[in-house]
Amino acid sequence: MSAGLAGTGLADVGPGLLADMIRVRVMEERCAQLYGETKIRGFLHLYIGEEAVAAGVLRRLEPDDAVLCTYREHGHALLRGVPATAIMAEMFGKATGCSGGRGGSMHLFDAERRFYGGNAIVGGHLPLAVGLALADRMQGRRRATVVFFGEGAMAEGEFHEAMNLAALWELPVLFACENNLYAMGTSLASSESETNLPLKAAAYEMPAWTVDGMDAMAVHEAAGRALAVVREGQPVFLELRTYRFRAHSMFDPDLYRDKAEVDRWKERDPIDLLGRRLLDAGLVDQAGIDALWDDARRETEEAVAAAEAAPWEPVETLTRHVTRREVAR
Amino acid sequence: MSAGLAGTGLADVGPGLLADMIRVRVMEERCAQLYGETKIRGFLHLYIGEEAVAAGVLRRLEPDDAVLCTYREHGHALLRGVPATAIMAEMFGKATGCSGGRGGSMHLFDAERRFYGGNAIVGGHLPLAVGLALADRMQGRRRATVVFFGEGAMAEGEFHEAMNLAALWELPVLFACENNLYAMGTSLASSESETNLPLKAAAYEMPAWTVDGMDAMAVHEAAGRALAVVREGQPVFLELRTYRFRAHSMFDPDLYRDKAEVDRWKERDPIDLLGRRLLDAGLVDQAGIDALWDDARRETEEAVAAAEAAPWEPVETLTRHVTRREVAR
Amino acid sequence: MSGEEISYREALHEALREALAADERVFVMGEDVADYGGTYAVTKGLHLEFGRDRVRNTPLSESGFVGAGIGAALGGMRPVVEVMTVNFSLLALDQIVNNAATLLHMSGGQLHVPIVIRMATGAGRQLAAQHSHSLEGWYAHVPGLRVVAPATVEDARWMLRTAIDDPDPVIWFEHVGLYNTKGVLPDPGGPVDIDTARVRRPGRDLTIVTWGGSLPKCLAAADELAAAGIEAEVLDLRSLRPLDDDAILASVGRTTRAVVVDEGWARAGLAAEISATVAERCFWSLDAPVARVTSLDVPIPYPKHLEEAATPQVAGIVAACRAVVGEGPP
Amino acid sequence: MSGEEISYREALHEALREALAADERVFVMGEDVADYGGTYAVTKGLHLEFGRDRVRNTPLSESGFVGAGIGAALGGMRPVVEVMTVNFSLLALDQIVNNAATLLHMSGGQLHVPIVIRMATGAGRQLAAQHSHSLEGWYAHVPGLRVVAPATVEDARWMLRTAIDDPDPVIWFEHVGLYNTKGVLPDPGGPVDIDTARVRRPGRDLTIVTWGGSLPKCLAAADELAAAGIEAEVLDLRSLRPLDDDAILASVGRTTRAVVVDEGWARAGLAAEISATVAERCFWSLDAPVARVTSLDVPIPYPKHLEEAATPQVAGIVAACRAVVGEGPP
Ligand SMILES: Cc1ncc(C[n+]2csc(CCOP(=O)(O)OP(=O)(O)O)c2C)c(N)n1
Ligand SMILES: Cc1ncc(C[n+]2csc(CCOP(=O)(O)OP(=O)(O)O)c2C)c(N)n1
Ligand SMILES: [Mg+2]
Ligand SMILES: [Mg+2]
Repeated sequence: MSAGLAGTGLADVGPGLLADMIRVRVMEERCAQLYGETKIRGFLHLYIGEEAVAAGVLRRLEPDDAVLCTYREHGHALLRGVPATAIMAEMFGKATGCSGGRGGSMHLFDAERRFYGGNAIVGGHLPLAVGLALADRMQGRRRATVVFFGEGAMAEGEFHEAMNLAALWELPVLFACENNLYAMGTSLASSESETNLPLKAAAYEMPAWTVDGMDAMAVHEAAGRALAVVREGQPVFLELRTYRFRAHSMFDPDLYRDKAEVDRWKERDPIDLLGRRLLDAGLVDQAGIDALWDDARRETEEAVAAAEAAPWEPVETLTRHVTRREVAR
Repeated sequence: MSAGLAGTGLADVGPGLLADMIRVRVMEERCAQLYGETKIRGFLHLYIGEEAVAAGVLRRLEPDDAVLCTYREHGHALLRGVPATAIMAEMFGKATGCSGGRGGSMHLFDAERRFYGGNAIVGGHLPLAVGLALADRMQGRRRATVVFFGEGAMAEGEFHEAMNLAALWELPVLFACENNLYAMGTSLASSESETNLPLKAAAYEMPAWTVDGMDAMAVHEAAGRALAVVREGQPVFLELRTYRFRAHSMFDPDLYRDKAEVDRWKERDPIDLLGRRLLDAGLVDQAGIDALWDDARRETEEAVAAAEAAPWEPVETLTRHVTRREVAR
Repeated sequence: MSGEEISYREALHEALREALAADERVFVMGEDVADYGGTYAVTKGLHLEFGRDRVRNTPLSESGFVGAGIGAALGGMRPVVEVMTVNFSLLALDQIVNNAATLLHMSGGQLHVPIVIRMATGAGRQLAAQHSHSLEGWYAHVPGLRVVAPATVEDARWMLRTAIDDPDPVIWFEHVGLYNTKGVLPDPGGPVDIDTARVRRPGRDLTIVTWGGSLPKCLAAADELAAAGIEAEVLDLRSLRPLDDDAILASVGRTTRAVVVDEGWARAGLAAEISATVAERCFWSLDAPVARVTSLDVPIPYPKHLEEAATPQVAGIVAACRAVVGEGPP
Repeated sequence: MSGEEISYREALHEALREALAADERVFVMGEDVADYGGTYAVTKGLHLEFGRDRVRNTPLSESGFVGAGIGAALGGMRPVVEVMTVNFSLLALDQIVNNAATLLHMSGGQLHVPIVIRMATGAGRQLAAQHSHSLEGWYAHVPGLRVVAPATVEDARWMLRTAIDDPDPVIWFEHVGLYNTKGVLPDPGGPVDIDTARVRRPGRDLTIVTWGGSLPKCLAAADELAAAGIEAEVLDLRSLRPLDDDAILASVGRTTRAVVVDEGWARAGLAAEISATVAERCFWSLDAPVARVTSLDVPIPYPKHLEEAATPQVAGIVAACRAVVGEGPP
C-alpha cells in the first residue's frame, strides 16, 4: 500500500486488485447464504458488482488515513485490513466481532485501523468525515479522510452542508460517490434534477470527475490523482460509476429494474474485466486466478467457523458502553 | 399589478416602485423608533436598504400567487397588500394584528392574500414553497410561488433539498435570494466555498442569474422574465444583490463591517437611485416625491395610532389555535 | 374485505387505496413508495392505480419532502407523507415542530396543516442502534401535533381516513412488529375516532397501559397472568396526543394499580407521563406505585438476545404486573 | 476574577477562555462565534486571542457543523460547539441522536465522542413560537448523552471545564433569561462536578425540583412562601441526564411533598419524569400528589402578557406549592 504514483501499472497493482475483489466477492456470497440460514440477521446489503470501487480506492491509502462507509461496507472493512474473522463474528453478533457484536452488518468499526463504520443513516457520516479531516488540519497532520457514500445520499441536506464545509475550510477529504444508479428502488434520474454529478461539486468549487467504477485499474488511477490533491489540503469529489448485481438488501424484491439491465451490467463484472486483462497481458494464469478464489474461500470459511464458535456477549454486560464515564448512583 | 411584459418602462412602473419603497422605508424607520420605545419587542429585523428587492419582485405578482419570506418581511407584507394597520398591530402584539398578535414581527401572515409568513428558522420556509407549488401543479392551477430568503440560508441542507425537489418536479417556484452579503455577522465568503451564487442553481439544472438589487427597475425587469419562466412550470433562481443599511437586528452591535463599507453602499440607496432617475427623466418632480413621503408617513402614523388603541388578546383565549379541531375531554 | 383475515400491512394499504380513490386532494409521498412498493410494502402497486403524481417517489430529502408536504397541505391538498421510519424523521423534526405544529397558532388561526406523516417505529428486527428508535414520546410532547399509534388491524384500516380528514397534522406510528399481524375486520366497518383509548381486555386487578407494538405483548402477558389468577385490564391508548386521560384514570380508578409498557427509553418518555398522570390524579386511590416497563437505557444492540433483553418482553411485563399486584404498605 | 460580581455571560466567557488556553485540543465552533461575538455575546473577542481556527465561524449548517464537531472529537479534538439556540438544534438532532449518542455503543466501546454542544434555551424574550422552545426533556431522554443545565454563575464558570474534559457528549443548556444574572464566584474557585443536584435553599415543608432558567423563579417563590410560613427546599438538578435520583428522593423523603417546575411543555416532558420517579419511589412516604408547573400546551405566543401566561411564573409556583402543602386525604 503506497500512496505514491510510482509502480501503479497493471503488473504492479493488477494482481493485488484482483485478489482484493475476489476476497470481497467470496465473503459477500457467503454472507448471502448465511442470511438464508438466519446466522446473519437484520438488514444485509451486499457489495457484489461494486468491488472495484473499494479495491481501487483503498489500495491508495496510507495506514493512518481514515475511512467512513455506508451500511454496504463489509468489503471496505475487509480491504482496509479488518480481519475476516472479526467481520464475520460481527455479522453474527458475536462478542469477538469488530464492534463487539453490538453493531452488526451495518456497523463495522475498527478504531485502530481508523475505520469509522458502517453508518446506517444515509448521508449522516458525511459531516463526521469533515470533522475528522478538520481535526487533522488543526493538529497539523497530513492524513486523508475518505468517505464512501451512495449517489442517493446526494439529495440529503447533510451532503450539501458537508461538501460546503470541506471546500470552505479546505479540508483533506475524498468524497467517493458510489454511483450504482439506484437508491433502493429510486433511480438517479428520479432523485436528482441534475444527473451530471461532478456539476454538483462545482457548486462548491470542488474538483470532481467521473470514473468507470467497474474498472479497478481506472479507479485506482483516479483515486491516486485525487488523493494527491487531497493530501495537499483540498477536498475532491469522485463519481465512481458502478452497479449492484444484487437487490438493495435481503428484503428487496427488486421490482424496479429489468433483468436485461442487470444482465448488461453483469457483462462488465469488475472481477472478470480485470481477470481477462491480466490473463491477456500474461500477468497471471488461470491457475493463479483459481488460487485466489481458493484462498478467499479458505479465509471466509475460517472466519465463518470462528464466528460460529465465538461466544455471545453476556446479557449482564448489555448496558456497558453507553457512556464511557459511568456515574455511580 | 400585471404579470405581462407590456407597460414596464420607467414611466409605467417607476413611480409606483418609488412609492412602494418609500412606504417600506418610512414604516421600517418608525419600527426602529417604536422598538426603542419598547412598543415592539422580541427580535426586529429591518429591511432598510433592501426595499428595491421586494418592490421590484412583488409588483410582478398576480393576486393569487403565493409569497413566503424570512423574519425580515414587514416590507414584503406591506407591498403585498397587507394593511399597514394590521402589520403594525401585529408588531405590537395586539389582537387586531395580521396574525392575531401571536406572531409578532417575525411572523406576519395573511392567508387571504396568500402571504405565508414571516418564517424565523433560516431556510425552513423553502420546502413549504415547494409544497405550495406542488399543490398548484397537482390541482392544475397556473399560479406562481415566490420565496424570499437570505444568502445565508444557502448553506442550509433545506435549501439544497428544496432546490432539487423544485427542479426535479418542475414546480413553479421563484427562488428570490436576497443577497445582502451578510448572515448576521458572517460574510458570504466565510459561508460559501463558491460565492458565485447562480452556479449553485446550476447544480440543480435550474436557470439563474444575478441582478442589481439596489435598482428597482432592474429587479422588476428580472422578476418579470423569471416569472414568465416560472409560470410555464419551471423554477428559477434569482440572486438579488443588495445590502442592509442597519444592523442585523436590534440586538446586533454591528462589529463585523466597517463604516466605510456601509457608507459606500448607502451611496446607492435604492430610493435615491430611482428618485433621481425619475427626476432626471422628468417623470416626477420634487413635490411629487415629497408627497410620497408624506403619504407614507400618514399611513404609518395611522397604523401606529390604531395599533396603540387596539385591544390585547385576552389571556383566557391563550390556548386557542393549537389544533383546529379541539378534542373535548 | 371484511369477514376474512387480513394483515395490518394490507389494512393500511386498503385504507390508503380508499382515501386516494375517495378524495382527489389526497396523495402519498415518500422514499420508494412507488416502484419499490414502500420499505414495508404498504404502498405496493398504488402507483399503478393512481399514477406517479399521486403516489410520488421522493429523493432522500426527509426535511425537504416533509416540508413540501406541509406546504402542499397549506395549498389545499391532503398529503400522506411516508417517512419510512422514525429514525429518519429526526432529519425532518424542524419542519414538523417548527412549521407543522406552529403555523396555526402563529398565524392566529388562519392557516392549518392537514397532513398525515406515517412512520414505522420500534425495535425487534435486529437493526441496531440507528434503526431501532421508539420516539413516540417526543412527538407526543408537542402541542399542535396529533399523534396516533394504531395497534390493531381494524385501527390500521379505519383510523387512517379519520386522520386524513383531520384538519391538523397527524403523526402516525406503525410498529415494525405489527405489519404481519392478522385480524378480521368488523362487517360492516367504517371510520373510527382517533382520539380515544380502548380497553382491549377488561380486568379488575390492575391496568396495563400501552399502545402500538407493545399491545400484543401486553395481551400475551395478560393471558399468562389470568392463568395465575390475576385479571389485568389492557388499555390501548391509540391516541398519544392528546392522551385519553379520562380512560386511563377511569380504568386505574377501578383497578387501583397500574403498569405502563413503553418500548421507548424510560427517562422523560411517554411512560413517565402516564405514570405521573396516574400518580398525580389517582393519588388517593392507588394501592401501589405505578410501574414502568420500558427499554433499558442503552442504544439498541444488534444481537437478538441483547435486543430482547433491552426491550420490553412478555416475561418482564408479567413480572412487573405480579410485583405491582403483590405490593402493599411496607 | 473571584470576589467581584460577574454575570453568567462573563462566567461562560471566562470558562471558555480558560479552556482554550489550557488545552490545545479545545476549540469553539458555531454560527457567528467570532466577529459577531456570539448571539448572546458569550464568545466575544475570543477569536482575537485564539485565532479564527480555534474560534471558528460556521455557515448556517447546523447538521453539518455539529456532525463535524462529532467527527473532530473522534479525531482527538475537544470541540465546544455552539448551536445558538435549542430551536435550531432540531436541525442537528440526527447527528446528536444517531451519531454522538450511539457511536460508543455501536463500536463496542472503541470510539467515544468528547464534545460539548452549547445552546441557549427557553422563552421570556418575546421571540414567539419558533424561537422559544425548551427541549431539555428531549435530550434527557437519550442514553449516550450527558445533559446539563448550569443555573448559577458559579456553575456557568466551573461546570464547563468538567464538561469539556468529560469523555462523552455533553449537551449544555443556557437559559436565555440567565445571561444577565450576576453572582460572586467562590474564592478560590475550581472545577465542579456535572453529575449531582444541589440544594439551593433548604426547607422542611416541601421540595421544589427545578433547573436552569426556572431556578431564580423558584427561589423567589420560596422567599414568598417563607414569608407565609412555608419552608420550601429548592433543589437545582444541574444534571438532567443522568438525573441525581438520590438527591431528589432524599429531599422529598424528608419533605414528603414535591412540586416540579419545568419551562417545557407538560406531557412527556422532564417534569413528568421527575413526578413519576418521585411517585414511584417515594410512594409510601408522599403526603400529597406531586404537582407540575410547566408551560401550557401552546406554541409560545409573542405578546408579553400571553407569553407570561403560557410559561411558569413566580405566582403560579407559589400557588402550586400552597396547594401541595395544603393537600390531604379527601
Ligand atoms: C436518512 C435515511 N433515509 C432513508 C434511509 C433508508 N435507506 C437505506 S439505504 C437507502 C438507499 C440509499 O441509496 P444510496 O445512497 O444510493 O446507496 P446504495 O444503497 O445504493 O449503496 C435508503 C433510502 C436511511 N437509511 N437513512
Ligand atoms: C436554522 C437557523 N439557524 C440560525 C438562526 C439565527 N439567525 C437568524 S437570522 C440569521 C442570519 C441569516 O442570514 P441571511 O439568510 O443572509 O438573511 P438576512 O438576515 O441577511 O436577511 C441567523 C444566523 C436561525 N434563525 N435559524
Ligand atoms: Mg445507490
Ligand atoms: Mg444575508
